[in-house]
Amino acid sequence: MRQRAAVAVGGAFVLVSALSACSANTGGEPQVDTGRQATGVIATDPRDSAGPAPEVAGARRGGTFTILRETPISHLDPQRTYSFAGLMTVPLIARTLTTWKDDGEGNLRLVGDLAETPGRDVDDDCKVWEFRVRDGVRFEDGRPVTAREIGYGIARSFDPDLAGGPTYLQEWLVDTPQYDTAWDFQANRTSLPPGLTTPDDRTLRFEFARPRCDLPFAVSLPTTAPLPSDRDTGVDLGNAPFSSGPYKVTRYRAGVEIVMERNEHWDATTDPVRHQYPDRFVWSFGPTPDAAANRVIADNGADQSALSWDYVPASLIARVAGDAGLRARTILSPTPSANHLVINNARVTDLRVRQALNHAIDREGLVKVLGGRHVAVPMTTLMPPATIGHRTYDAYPAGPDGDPDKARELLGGQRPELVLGAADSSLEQQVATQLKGNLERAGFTITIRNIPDDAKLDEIKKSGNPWDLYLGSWAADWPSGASILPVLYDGRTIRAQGNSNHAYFNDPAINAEFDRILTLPPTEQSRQWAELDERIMEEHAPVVPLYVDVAYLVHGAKAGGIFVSSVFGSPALVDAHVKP
Amino acid sequence: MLRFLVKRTLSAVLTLFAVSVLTFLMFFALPRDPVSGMCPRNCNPERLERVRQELGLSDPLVVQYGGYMRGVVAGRELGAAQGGHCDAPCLGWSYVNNEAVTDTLVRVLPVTLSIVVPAAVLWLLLGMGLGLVSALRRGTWVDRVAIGFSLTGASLQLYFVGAVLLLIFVYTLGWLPVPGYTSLLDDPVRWAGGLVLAWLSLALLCSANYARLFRAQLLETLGEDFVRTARAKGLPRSAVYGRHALRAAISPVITVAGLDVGAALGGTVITETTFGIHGLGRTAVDAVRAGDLPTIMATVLAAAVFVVLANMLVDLLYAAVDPRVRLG
Amino acid sequence: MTDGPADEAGPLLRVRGLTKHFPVRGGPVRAVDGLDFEVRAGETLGLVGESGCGKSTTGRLLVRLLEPTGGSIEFAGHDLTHAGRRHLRPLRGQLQIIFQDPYASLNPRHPVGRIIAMPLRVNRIDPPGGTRARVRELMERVGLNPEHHNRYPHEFSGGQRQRVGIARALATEPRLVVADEPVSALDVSIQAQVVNLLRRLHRDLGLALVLISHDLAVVRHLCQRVAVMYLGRIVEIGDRDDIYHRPQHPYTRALLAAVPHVGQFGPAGRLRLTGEAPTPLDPPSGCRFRTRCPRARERCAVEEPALVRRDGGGQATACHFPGPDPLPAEPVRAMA
Amino acid sequence: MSLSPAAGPVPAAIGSGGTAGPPRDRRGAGHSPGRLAWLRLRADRTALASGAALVLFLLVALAAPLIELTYGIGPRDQFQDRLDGFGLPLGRAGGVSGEHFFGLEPRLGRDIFIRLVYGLRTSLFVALAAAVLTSVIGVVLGTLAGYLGGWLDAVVTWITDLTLALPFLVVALVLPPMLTLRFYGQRDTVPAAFGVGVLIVIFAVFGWTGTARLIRGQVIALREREFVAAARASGAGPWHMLFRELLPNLRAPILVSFSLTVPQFVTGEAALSFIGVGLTEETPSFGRMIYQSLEYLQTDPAFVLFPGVVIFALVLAVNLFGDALRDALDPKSAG
Repeated sequence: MRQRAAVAVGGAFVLVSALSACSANTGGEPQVDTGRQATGVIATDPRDSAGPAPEVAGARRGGTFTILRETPISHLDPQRTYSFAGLMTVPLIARTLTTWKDDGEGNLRLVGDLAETPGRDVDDDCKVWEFRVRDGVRFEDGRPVTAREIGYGIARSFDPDLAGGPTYLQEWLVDTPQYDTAWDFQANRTSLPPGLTTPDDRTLRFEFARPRCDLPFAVSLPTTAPLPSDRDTGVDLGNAPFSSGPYKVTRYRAGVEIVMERNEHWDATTDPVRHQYPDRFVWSFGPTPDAAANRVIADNGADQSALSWDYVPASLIARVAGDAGLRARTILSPTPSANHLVINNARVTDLRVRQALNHAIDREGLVKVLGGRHVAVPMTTLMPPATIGHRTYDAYPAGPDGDPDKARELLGGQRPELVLGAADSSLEQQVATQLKGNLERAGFTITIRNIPDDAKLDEIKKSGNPWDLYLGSWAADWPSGASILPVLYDGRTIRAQGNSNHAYFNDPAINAEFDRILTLPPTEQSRQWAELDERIMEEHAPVVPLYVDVAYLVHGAKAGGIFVSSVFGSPALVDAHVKP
Repeated sequence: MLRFLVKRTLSAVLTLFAVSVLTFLMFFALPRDPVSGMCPRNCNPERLERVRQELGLSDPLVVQYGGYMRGVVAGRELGAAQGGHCDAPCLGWSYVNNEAVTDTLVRVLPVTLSIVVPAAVLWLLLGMGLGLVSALRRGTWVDRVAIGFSLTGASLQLYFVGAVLLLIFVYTLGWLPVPGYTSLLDDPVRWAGGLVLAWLSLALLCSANYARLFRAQLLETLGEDFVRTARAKGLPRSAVYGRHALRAAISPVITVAGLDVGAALGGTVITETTFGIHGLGRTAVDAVRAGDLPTIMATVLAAAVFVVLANMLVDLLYAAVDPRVRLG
Repeated sequence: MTDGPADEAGPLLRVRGLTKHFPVRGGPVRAVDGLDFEVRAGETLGLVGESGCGKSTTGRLLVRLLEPTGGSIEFAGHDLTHAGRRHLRPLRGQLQIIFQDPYASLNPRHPVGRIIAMPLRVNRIDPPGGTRARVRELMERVGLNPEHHNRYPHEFSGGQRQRVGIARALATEPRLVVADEPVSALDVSIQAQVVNLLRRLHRDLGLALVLISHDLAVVRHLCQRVAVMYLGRIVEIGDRDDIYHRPQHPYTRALLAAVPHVGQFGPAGRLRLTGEAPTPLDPPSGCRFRTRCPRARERCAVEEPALVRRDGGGQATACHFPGPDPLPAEPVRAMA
Repeated sequence: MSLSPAAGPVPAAIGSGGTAGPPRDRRGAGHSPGRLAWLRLRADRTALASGAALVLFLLVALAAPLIELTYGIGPRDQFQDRLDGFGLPLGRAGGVSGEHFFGLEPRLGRDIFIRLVYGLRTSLFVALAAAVLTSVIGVVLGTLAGYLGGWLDAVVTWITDLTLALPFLVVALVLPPMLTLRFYGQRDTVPAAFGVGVLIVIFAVFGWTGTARLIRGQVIALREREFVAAARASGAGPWHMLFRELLPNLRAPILVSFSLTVPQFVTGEAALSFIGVGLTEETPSFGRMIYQSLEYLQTDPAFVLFPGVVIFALVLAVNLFGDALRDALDPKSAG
């Protein structure tokens, strides 16, 4: 009758032949910078905190810098922001008590931002801290920033309606996790929370019940962004923030676009880290990481001065890394984001089983599942290499692809049946499949149980959750062991839900160590954290360290000054500029 | 006619009511705490409880549903964390998007309309054109190619075609701008440029059904007596096809088109995902993932309104085109 | 009212005041509006009239495909008027119908053998000698090759299909068959064959037949008695010869006049029907024919004529001014 | 195009069969209309070719375990040692070799050929089962609504409208986790069959409207036909009416709507995977494979090509065969 089939099939081949350019892959190993550690220190010399920031070589003023990202930034309200995108963006529109001087190579220095220095430990017991506010910092309407506006910013972070941001300061000031009931912001709008005082316009004083030696780090978070109380628009502030930084929001279309233009009241001489190179920053939301990367690679029109915010998708890495012409437009850098196979210690109580798990894991294969060394670098420690004072060790040396025989030997003939709870996202399913494969090779019986992606974190944060294993990751809010080990492994913090101690690990001796180290001055802590890291792994093996995330970014030919923040592993915008 | 309209409207309202109730129930049947989607990242049990109180989640479902519906009709007062007073039609406050859901809808509806309406025009033109050509040249190679083309189109997947087209025309050749949405009012050229790939892929895939349907209808009507009579009377070919056959063959096409467009307006998730354009469909999916009940309700209801309206419109058009149909 | 000579067992079919209104918007359509007639066993009654006059509705009412709005139908002493399926069941076999469209009336998916056997099957009748034999016999009787029982309707011509329809109607040995325009869809050459078949069956099997047709020639050929319908009512009923030779109602006369070969029997060539019949949705007051009647008087608009027997014969007419003679006075057009 | 299978076309072009009056065949025994359609189908080369392809697909799907046995590689076996540092397969054209006919998947290094074989099995099973369920629901509701009419018709029509207006995606997103939790403990293995079953149910619940509409229209048309009146006049009961008189005449539209829904469900499964719902990683399926492969359009085109071509060929074969079937059943629309 008809030859429809022939016509149709013909059409199909035209289509597919366009795709099938093939040449043999002989597998050249990609060259990746392995983990390096942050040399972070708190700048004691006030000159480190002085502005202006050194000029970026080759940078010029002008142009529009575009940032492509799939999902919108959840909050631009400094007191509410906590996402990486928010933490990296807010510095453009808000200043904080302290901030990080970062070269993107791991050379970190905590300097004063609104404060002249990164704080003063008044009694050398970490309980009373004073910050002297810098002179000459102004809001976008020209009025000066004083201790009062900084205090108000911290106070409004207690407002339960404005939840979402970090909670360190709040919890430390009132010494309880239930800070919003301990001090009611809405009933005390004109006062400051207990423990926080402004002896004068240029002094901010914190008094804590317990030693809080990490305070200089904690006040680098945007909780300390200043706000005049008459400019507080509540939940709407996120759509129209009131700027104290080099840029101010001039256009906000929720979920679609944010445009920031220069704030003429920002004074470069007061700022140790920020610049004001581009005329404007434009955040454009919507394109998938795939689309964004492809756009930036194509390098057409406005995309020439654009950055694809999300990392290059694993599937495109071979293409990007294999293109010598793109090398100048990519940034490859390890991040402080650490990933573990978390063992539920409340369920898997046999140390030898946990050790066997550590021996069995094939990290090399895992990295392949993730997309190679441009995505992940294997790790054998609890803390990521980017942590201050980090020391590399391998408590259970099993080679790059695991040692199933050693694991079998530790198991001594038993065949533990373990349930691996995994989010139902495509990637985590594949990771779980790979883990299941190499654990079963070592004599485990693994059941993968899917958990809805968006519910997984809530579920594993519940103590008494029913799974034996799950994937967990932790990105610290500052690169100190204090914001990693006690947070993740202090068994006394375990509650019914909302736990960060996903491993439900609890050991009195280790807990005592936490208390001891936490009272030491930050500079002395780092070495001790590294030692404790190794001790925990050797004595208890509460998790299987897997890998740290690697940031792999691509940007347009005219986008300059982008580096990966050594603190958060995301692109930093303070040096961003548009090349001519 | 009036009676028909009243009856049809009543049934439509009943449908929308049922959809809203089912969505509401479905959401609460989810095996997860609805609050966790609305509460920000670092929530402790006490704060969860507060959010629950604020959202009235401990009230009986009927009360919650009533409150929601009252808000839609008359507006209502929400807590300070939800932006305070909310004018009618109040669709609630989205914690996830940090905005009133009405604003979300106002933002995404033009996007979906911009994708679907021109695409529908294209796919109808293409489909009916192909159908007409193959019916007129029935049995010839033209017919074979047209039908082969449309069957191939129907067998392709949008995400597949979209990905290939993107790679070729946008990333490699750079002939087309990157897909995206610009308001038609702001810049018509950019509007069209950003959506043209979506239109083309939709048209390519959807026209197949119309080509086949229209061809079959034409062949059927061309075989009918009145067309033969008209030709015997010596009316020119074009007049016969134009005046008689086309009109008779068009009503089933209208039916299918109406239903398709109605459904597509409810969200073209695949298209939106493929081309990275955030319209109603993507918003709905994101809302379900985030457990954002107010946004789920709004997107589902908006989609249902489109489907129901399209259904009604089809019935009316059908009666207009085909006088044999009585509205009863 | 109408009768033939009384039968001691009473008539096979007795219809009284039969009414069928179809509800539509704008009021009921009075498709059939008070029919009275009887059919005796073995008798053939023709039901004639223009299309739309309610003949077919009457046929469907008789076999209870439709439920009457009013009146009564009595068949072989049983009241069928509102009988449910269960009550009808034992009577179904005795009361069958032949349809007009030989294409639509046969299930295209069944071989004709099964179609013919269908009434036996649904009534669970096991004829002597078995169903197969019965089907062969029926096919032979209606003039079909019994070897073709495995063939499908689309493999037969229109006339043959109508024979299948007739065979189906005969399967249960009915006492009364309603034939609804049985030949009007057929070619003229085939029509005669089928008419003759019906005539032969009537004679051989002693069937009572209600023949519904607009074709006066067919009716004259087959029927002993004839009823003329206009707008849902019987306007004249009587023996064939009376109706054809001595029509009393102006409508009957006009009908006859319209048919050349039949018209020659009628005396009045000058009566012509003009215009369309009024809609049964809103029939004219009084005599329904008055709007087209050349004899209409004022009285016709006011008073509805009853069907009355003339001169004690079998012929009854519903007309205020019946008869072939010219009217005494000038016709006055009633209001339209 | 919308994802909802309910939004499929209403095949208005289908005659109820039989009335078309094909050339009368006077020779030999009777040819039923079905047999005539079969003869026409056999004379149609497109139908033969696509039909043969479909049979082949079905055989492959049925024989999957046998193929695995001969091939020596299972759908879950990982060959990560044959991937390069980026997780991409070594060798030519995505690792095609005598051992791995279609090469390897990136990341996990599973064999594409055997996963396609099992994926075919899953997809065909889902599509066929859902299409059967859809047809049953559609035919039952459509017939009841069309034949009995009245309030039942009104109710069925309203439910049809409601189903069209219901959010397919939201249900597809919400239902699987809900049902999983309902039937399985949090540590229980959820068998792959459960996910497949849920998917089938979702498709059936949303897919029946087209069939029901079509059947309802056909039944209403048939109800007025005189052979139905003849059966009624003979005292036929509802059982006889439905199964002896109506259903045999509905075979053609049922077959056609079946042939239209099958490809919808094959692609529906893929589309659901594309937005991140659907089957789990452990169940090999076309949808997941294609969804995962699309990203590799630039870096491993072979990975996109093999599943893409197979699903395209499958859907095209079903479409071609369905089209030919329609022509065979309703010769009026034939060229």
